[in-house]
Amino acid sequence: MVERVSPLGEAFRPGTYGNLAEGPGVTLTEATPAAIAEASAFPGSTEPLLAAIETVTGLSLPATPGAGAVGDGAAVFAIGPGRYLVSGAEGLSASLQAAVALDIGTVTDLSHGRAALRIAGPRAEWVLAKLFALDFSPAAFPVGEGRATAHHDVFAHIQRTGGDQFDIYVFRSFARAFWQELCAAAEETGYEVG
Amino acid sequence: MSARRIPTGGLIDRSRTVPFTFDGKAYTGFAGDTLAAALLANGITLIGRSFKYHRPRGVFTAGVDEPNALVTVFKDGVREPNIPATQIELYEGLVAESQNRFPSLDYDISALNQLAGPLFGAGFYYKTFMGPVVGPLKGTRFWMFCEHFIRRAAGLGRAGYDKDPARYERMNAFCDVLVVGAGPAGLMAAEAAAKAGKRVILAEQEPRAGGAANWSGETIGGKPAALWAEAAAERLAAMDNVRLLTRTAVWGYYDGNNLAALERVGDHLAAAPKGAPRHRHWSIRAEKVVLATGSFERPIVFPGNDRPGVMLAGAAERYANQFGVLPGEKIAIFTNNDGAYRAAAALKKAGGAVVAILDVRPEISAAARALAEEAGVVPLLGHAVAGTAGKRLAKVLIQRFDAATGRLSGDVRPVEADCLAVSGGWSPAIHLASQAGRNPAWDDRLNAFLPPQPTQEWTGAGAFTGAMSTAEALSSGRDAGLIAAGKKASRAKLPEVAAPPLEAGPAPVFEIKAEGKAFVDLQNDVTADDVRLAHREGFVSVEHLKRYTTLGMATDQGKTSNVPGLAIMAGARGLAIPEVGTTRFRPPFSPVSIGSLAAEKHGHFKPDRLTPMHDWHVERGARMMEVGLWHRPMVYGEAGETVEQTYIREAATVRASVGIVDVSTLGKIAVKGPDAAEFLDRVYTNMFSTLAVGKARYGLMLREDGIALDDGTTWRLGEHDFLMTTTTANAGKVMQHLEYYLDVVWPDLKVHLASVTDQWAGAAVAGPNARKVLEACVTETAVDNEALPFMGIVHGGIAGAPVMICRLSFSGELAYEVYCGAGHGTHVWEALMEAGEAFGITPYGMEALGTLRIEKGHVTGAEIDGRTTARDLYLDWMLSKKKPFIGSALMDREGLIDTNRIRLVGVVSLDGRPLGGGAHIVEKGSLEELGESIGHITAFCYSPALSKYIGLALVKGGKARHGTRAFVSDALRKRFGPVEIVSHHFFDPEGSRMHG
Amino acid sequence: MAEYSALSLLKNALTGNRDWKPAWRKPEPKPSYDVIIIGGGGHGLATAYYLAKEHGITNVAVLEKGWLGSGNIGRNTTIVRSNYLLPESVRFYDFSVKLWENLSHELNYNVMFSQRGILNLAHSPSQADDYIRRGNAMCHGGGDGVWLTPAEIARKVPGVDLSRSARFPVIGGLLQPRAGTARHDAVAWGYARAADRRGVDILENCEVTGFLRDGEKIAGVVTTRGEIRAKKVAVAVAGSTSRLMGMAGIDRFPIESHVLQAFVSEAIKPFVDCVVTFGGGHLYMSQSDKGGLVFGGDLDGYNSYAQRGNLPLVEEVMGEMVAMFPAVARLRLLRSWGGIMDMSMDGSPIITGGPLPGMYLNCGWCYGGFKATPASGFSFAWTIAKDEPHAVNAPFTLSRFERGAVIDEKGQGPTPKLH
Amino acid sequence: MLIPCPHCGPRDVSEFSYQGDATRTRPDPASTDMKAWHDYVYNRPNPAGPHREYWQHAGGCRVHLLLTRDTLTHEVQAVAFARAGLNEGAGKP
Repeated sequence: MVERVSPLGEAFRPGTYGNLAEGPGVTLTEATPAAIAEASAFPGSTEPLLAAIETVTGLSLPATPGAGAVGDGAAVFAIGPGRYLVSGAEGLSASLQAAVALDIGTVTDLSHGRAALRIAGPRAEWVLAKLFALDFSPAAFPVGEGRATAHHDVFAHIQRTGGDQFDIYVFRSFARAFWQELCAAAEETGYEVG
Repeated sequence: MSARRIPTGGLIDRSRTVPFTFDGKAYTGFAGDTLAAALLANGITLIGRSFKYHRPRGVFTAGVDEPNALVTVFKDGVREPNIPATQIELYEGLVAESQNRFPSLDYDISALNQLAGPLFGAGFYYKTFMGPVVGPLKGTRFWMFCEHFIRRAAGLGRAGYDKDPARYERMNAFCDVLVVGAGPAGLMAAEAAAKAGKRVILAEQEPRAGGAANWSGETIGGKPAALWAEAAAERLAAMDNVRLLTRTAVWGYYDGNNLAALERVGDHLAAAPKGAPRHRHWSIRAEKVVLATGSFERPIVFPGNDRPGVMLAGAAERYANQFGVLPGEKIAIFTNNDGAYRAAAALKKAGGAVVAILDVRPEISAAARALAEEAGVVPLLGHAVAGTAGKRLAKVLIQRFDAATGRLSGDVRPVEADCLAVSGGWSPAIHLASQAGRNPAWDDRLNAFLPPQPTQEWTGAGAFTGAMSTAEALSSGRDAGLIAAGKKASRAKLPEVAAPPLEAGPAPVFEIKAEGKAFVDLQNDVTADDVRLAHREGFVSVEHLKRYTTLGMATDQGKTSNVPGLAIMAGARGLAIPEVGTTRFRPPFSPVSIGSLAAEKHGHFKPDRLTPMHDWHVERGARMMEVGLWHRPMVYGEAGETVEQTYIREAATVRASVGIVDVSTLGKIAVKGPDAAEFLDRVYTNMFSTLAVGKARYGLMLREDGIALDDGTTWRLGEHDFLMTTTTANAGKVMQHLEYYLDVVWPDLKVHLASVTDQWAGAAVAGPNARKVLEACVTETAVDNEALPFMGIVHGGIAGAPVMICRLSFSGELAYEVYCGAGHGTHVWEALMEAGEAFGITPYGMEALGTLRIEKGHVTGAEIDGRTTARDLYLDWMLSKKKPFIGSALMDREGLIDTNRIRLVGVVSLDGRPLGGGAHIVEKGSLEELGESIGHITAFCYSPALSKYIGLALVKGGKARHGTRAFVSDALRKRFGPVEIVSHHFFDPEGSRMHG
Repeated sequence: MAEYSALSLLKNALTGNRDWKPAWRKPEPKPSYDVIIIGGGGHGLATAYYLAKEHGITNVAVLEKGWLGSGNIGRNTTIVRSNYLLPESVRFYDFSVKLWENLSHELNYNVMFSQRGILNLAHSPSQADDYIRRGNAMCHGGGDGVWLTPAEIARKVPGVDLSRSARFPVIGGLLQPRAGTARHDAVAWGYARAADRRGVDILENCEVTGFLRDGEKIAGVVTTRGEIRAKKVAVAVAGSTSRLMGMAGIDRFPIESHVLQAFVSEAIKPFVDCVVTFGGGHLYMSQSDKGGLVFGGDLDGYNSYAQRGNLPLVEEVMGEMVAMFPAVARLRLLRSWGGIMDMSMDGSPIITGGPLPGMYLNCGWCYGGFKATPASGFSFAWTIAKDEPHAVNAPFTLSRFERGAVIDEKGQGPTPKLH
Repeated sequence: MLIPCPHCGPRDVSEFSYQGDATRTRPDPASTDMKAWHDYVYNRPNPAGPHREYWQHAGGCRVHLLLTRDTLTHEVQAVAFARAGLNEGAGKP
């Protein structure tokens, strides 16, 4: 299989940057799930769709807005009513497609279409708050949950994948611009790329 | 230090001397000073010149309400005009300059304007400068001649043209309770809400919390009030659920309890820390808000009230108590209320000589009397200031005054003074509360407007509500904090306040009428007589007053002038103040840097959108162009080539052999589900349910009003699985259009849409050798005519990457669109280039792409411009008669089928010269005498296939003009010449090449 | 009433400015008029003036619910231009510019029309083509348009970001030299004073609450100051058209009311001479005679009667400001306000007799009402007086939507927020 | 202004795209009643007060919402998914 090229190009430069007076406040990386897919249920079919997702990924989650789950090598979260962004192993879309019946919903492969950027560290909430009008506090945005939002023209699907870690899925064509935006926002706290 | 600096006391740090310059001269102050305080300490009282009359002006207040002492600050290599010296914290190396003066602050030529003062009354512009009706200065010329000089005289500071190098950021914040103002009331509110477990933000525009506690001279809980406030702020700062933001002015109260605030992060520092913004724009979403914004002292209007040395009493007190600066050596006090007596005592205590207290009231409270005694002076009751003298204040002219009649009487007596501290009462700072819409309520006791009933989720506390004493501030603050936290008011004991029991309400005296210019709006030079002139001329409503005189329109937003202005108008009209009305306050409460609102957009306005092959294009020397947010290659120029030469070479290579173009930017929408085919039948003018799996079809969409919306090909990848392509420009618009119909109009259809624009890299390989290129690199599928006929789709691989290939043509050549996963884009592209090397394959850009499509007469956004119909573009063959579709009901209205509409044609330049996009077409005329336009050119190129300049055009009558002569008429580019109108299908109209 | 002139200013200055008289009378309503004009904004007042001056119809009342000029005439960004694309628009707005050029003389009131020019910056070849098409349409329609190169722009408008590294580099600009700015309030006051001097009654604080009818025909209005009858009732209440139509029993109409925000910076010394628009988004900016930068951008984008906008649009507009003039990041926003736009379905106005017998309607001005004030008043007065449209307003009918003969400058179709 | 999206919770208006009047009903696709079509495409109630309108949460879950919002105060009085099928079983955000 041919390797997927990162959309970040030379904008991805490992090292430490910005104000490092108190050490880097965040670490920025590119999470590279083997596959990304959107699975969507027709109205009234969310439960069977979630069952199919569980069959494929082993992750179960309630049919509530914003719900999500993170597991070993897979993650899933709601991005709209009955709509889920799933990341996981190679062949994910085909497996999901096989598990979702025609009248339940649809599956669309987005492995190339989205880039997943990861921000982690004690100042992650602060840096993200510069870019998104979302309440990133743990009470409002618990681990595993997901949100669909936008930074100006850049759509973003965000999942909290750890206590101070977030994965941000953006359209591939915007990934480099958004990465640069993220780096700029993190200069104040200092950041490490790696 | 100068004599004006009090030896001890204040909240300044005397261990840190801070050097700065003003008008090029070096001075020093202390850390904790404002520029205004430091200038006063250095004996500088003349700081600026006024807007209209260029009168000398000094410091009038100590805060955000400052109308006079505006300066330009030089920092980061750029200039920042119009900053109140009262708002500038001293930092090492601060460079400030006075404004609106020439040649110098002391001797300003434009001060001569004053001599013609009576001519320059309110509205004088409207009555003159119309100029002669005939002759060289008729029309608007005379006015524009005069205006040139007026504009140069107006304005305050000068802005630079250099890019502001500063960094600005936006911050989104969420909290349970936002407390605005960290005076005693705000501190109490924040602590009460925080102790109840709420997430609290406390915002204070000054550098330190405490508000009036910092200069009141009172004690709270047995401690000096300033220390009490400091301790309270420290307690709050230590709490995890509290964010204390100082230097942060909340300036806008928007819908949904969304408040906007400006944090001045770096203004007080000589150099900002790495990565830190100069300003941070906070957008705060609060469940509840506590407004504890305090109040503004207002002046009394009297002749000569603008002389440097005249200032608000509270400001004088603040300079003494907070900054350790005496604003004058011989200080007179003029008041209509008790508050100024506390200032008098403070100034005396600080070492000043209080030479007189003039009070318009016939009687005063015992507490006031006691303070006068402390100040060492017997107040002159029933007295007023009738005038002042000196360039800088030297004398105060006093006279007996009857507050009941408003009349002066008796002899005018001069009192020598270099500072006159004035108090005309206090106005609650209701700006934020009133932004939401309702009118404030007038209070007869305070002679001030109180906040309106809330339209949003806020509670008020402290002086903002009209509760003027510190004890009231503490209790109302705590109550407001508890209410905001959803708790009941507390009865627990509050810290004890030691303060003189002063009466808060002033006598209703707003103006002392006497000879001379008495200023209401100091910054805009609006006088009391201007207000009366406005009245005389019928501009009597508040809004007319404001607009006619410019009262309250200056950078201080009328904080000191609003109520006095209204009062004078009320007097002229014989009405009570609330009957005259009040100005509605709008955002911002105080001026906000434009950079902070642009935030991260300053420096890079919009995100760049890049195709998967972007780096390849750039490395190959492509000249890139902006198409929406995308960057696309315009031409792949070689050394010494012009753009025209390049695109001609590229296009010619495609026609002769083969070329490749990046089409990844085309909008791509996955349309899936059991009803997908039915859905497409409804949204496209032509049929898609009849399309076979593995085939593509060109489709056209209309808007509901029958106008063309977009076109593109849609591929049937499976029975219930379509891939729709849209034009690059309309991708988002079409997606929204489709989503609207699914959600709103046809909710029963089982169809899902997903944007897959970014999933696929696309390369169009076009030219007679295109198939050979594919044959050289495509695996796992045949690409011959049988396996891959026109509009067919196959799946295979290129260099190990899976690809999907559709045979379709925009260029009119044998052509294929090769799609692969975006992450494989460059890999596949390079493999195609390598396979094409033997055929001399050329990458081509937008210019050649445009050339090829013009030669074919294919339409794009220049023709589908939101005004054209399918018929206008001769696409009526695509309008199915077998089914209704979006737009079918209205597309045949008379206006849309009128034969005189502009319709698509081709044009050929007959003089061998280029045409031009946007040039018009005329039947006759010349550049000197422009003819009547019958249409315009939408796109043009030099056609290598035809060896001529050709273009597409929309021309009245369309086809009916084929074969006729006309002229291209391009007045803007001075181009006029003959053209022939022809069919828009210039090249290979039968399509034999793409079907071959 | 005395003429305004330099001499009268001087004379009054010498007598303490005590003899100035109200700019217009404050009469009591008469029981009936020949024509009632609802709406004391620019268009209503201009209509009254031209009815009196051009057609000798002086028994006219202008009814204003609040203070005179409290609507969009006092809330706009004061731009006067005729840089339009479609021939109907070019003809109408150029006629307006011609009236503007002599307006101060005509009204004996300096409306400060200053022909400083308007420059539309173009940032892509297709945008340049659009602007050139527009410029040529202006020239072919009898107006003026000039294409400027970046070097010429640099000389005319210092401070514009002309760098290649700009996100949307400027590749040229369309200049209309005869365009400019005027003092918006002065236009209302000037027309009011001139109409008043010809006998028109201007009735402030007189809100219309209903219509009087003779059978089918509109025969007058019910107001907060009593019933007033009239042979003809004209409506010029942009922003509130639907409300007035509702009172007349028309509950659906091709208008949406949207909020548009406008902004002004602190006053600075001359910074920019002409009006400049940014093509990388939607922004227009000029500098007032007082020194403030006056600017605005898009609509907030939702139906509103609140005369108050929201924060996202503020941020968007400021982003465009600094993209166009990077130096202004250092300047400060001083005031913002909102006006209610009468957004029509094709972005063009409606000036017509009807829609009910006895009624005349002037509405749908979208963003563009201020510049149109003289031509709107002139052609509306013509339509009222002669019961037929003037040549310049003939295409701006209400029936054009039904007929599919829309005048859609932006090509956005029946989506008002996009016009 | 905040819009309480039933899926995403209250979000800033900047995430939403206004889709206008929600009181209109599209005529039957095959209808040739031009008056009905004209009314649907061009005419709006445009009330000063409560207004039924569509908003798409374009910068969020992409779903169209049906709002009742007061055009005088901007207060959102009611909200639901435009597609009725989504409202059944929709949880609290």
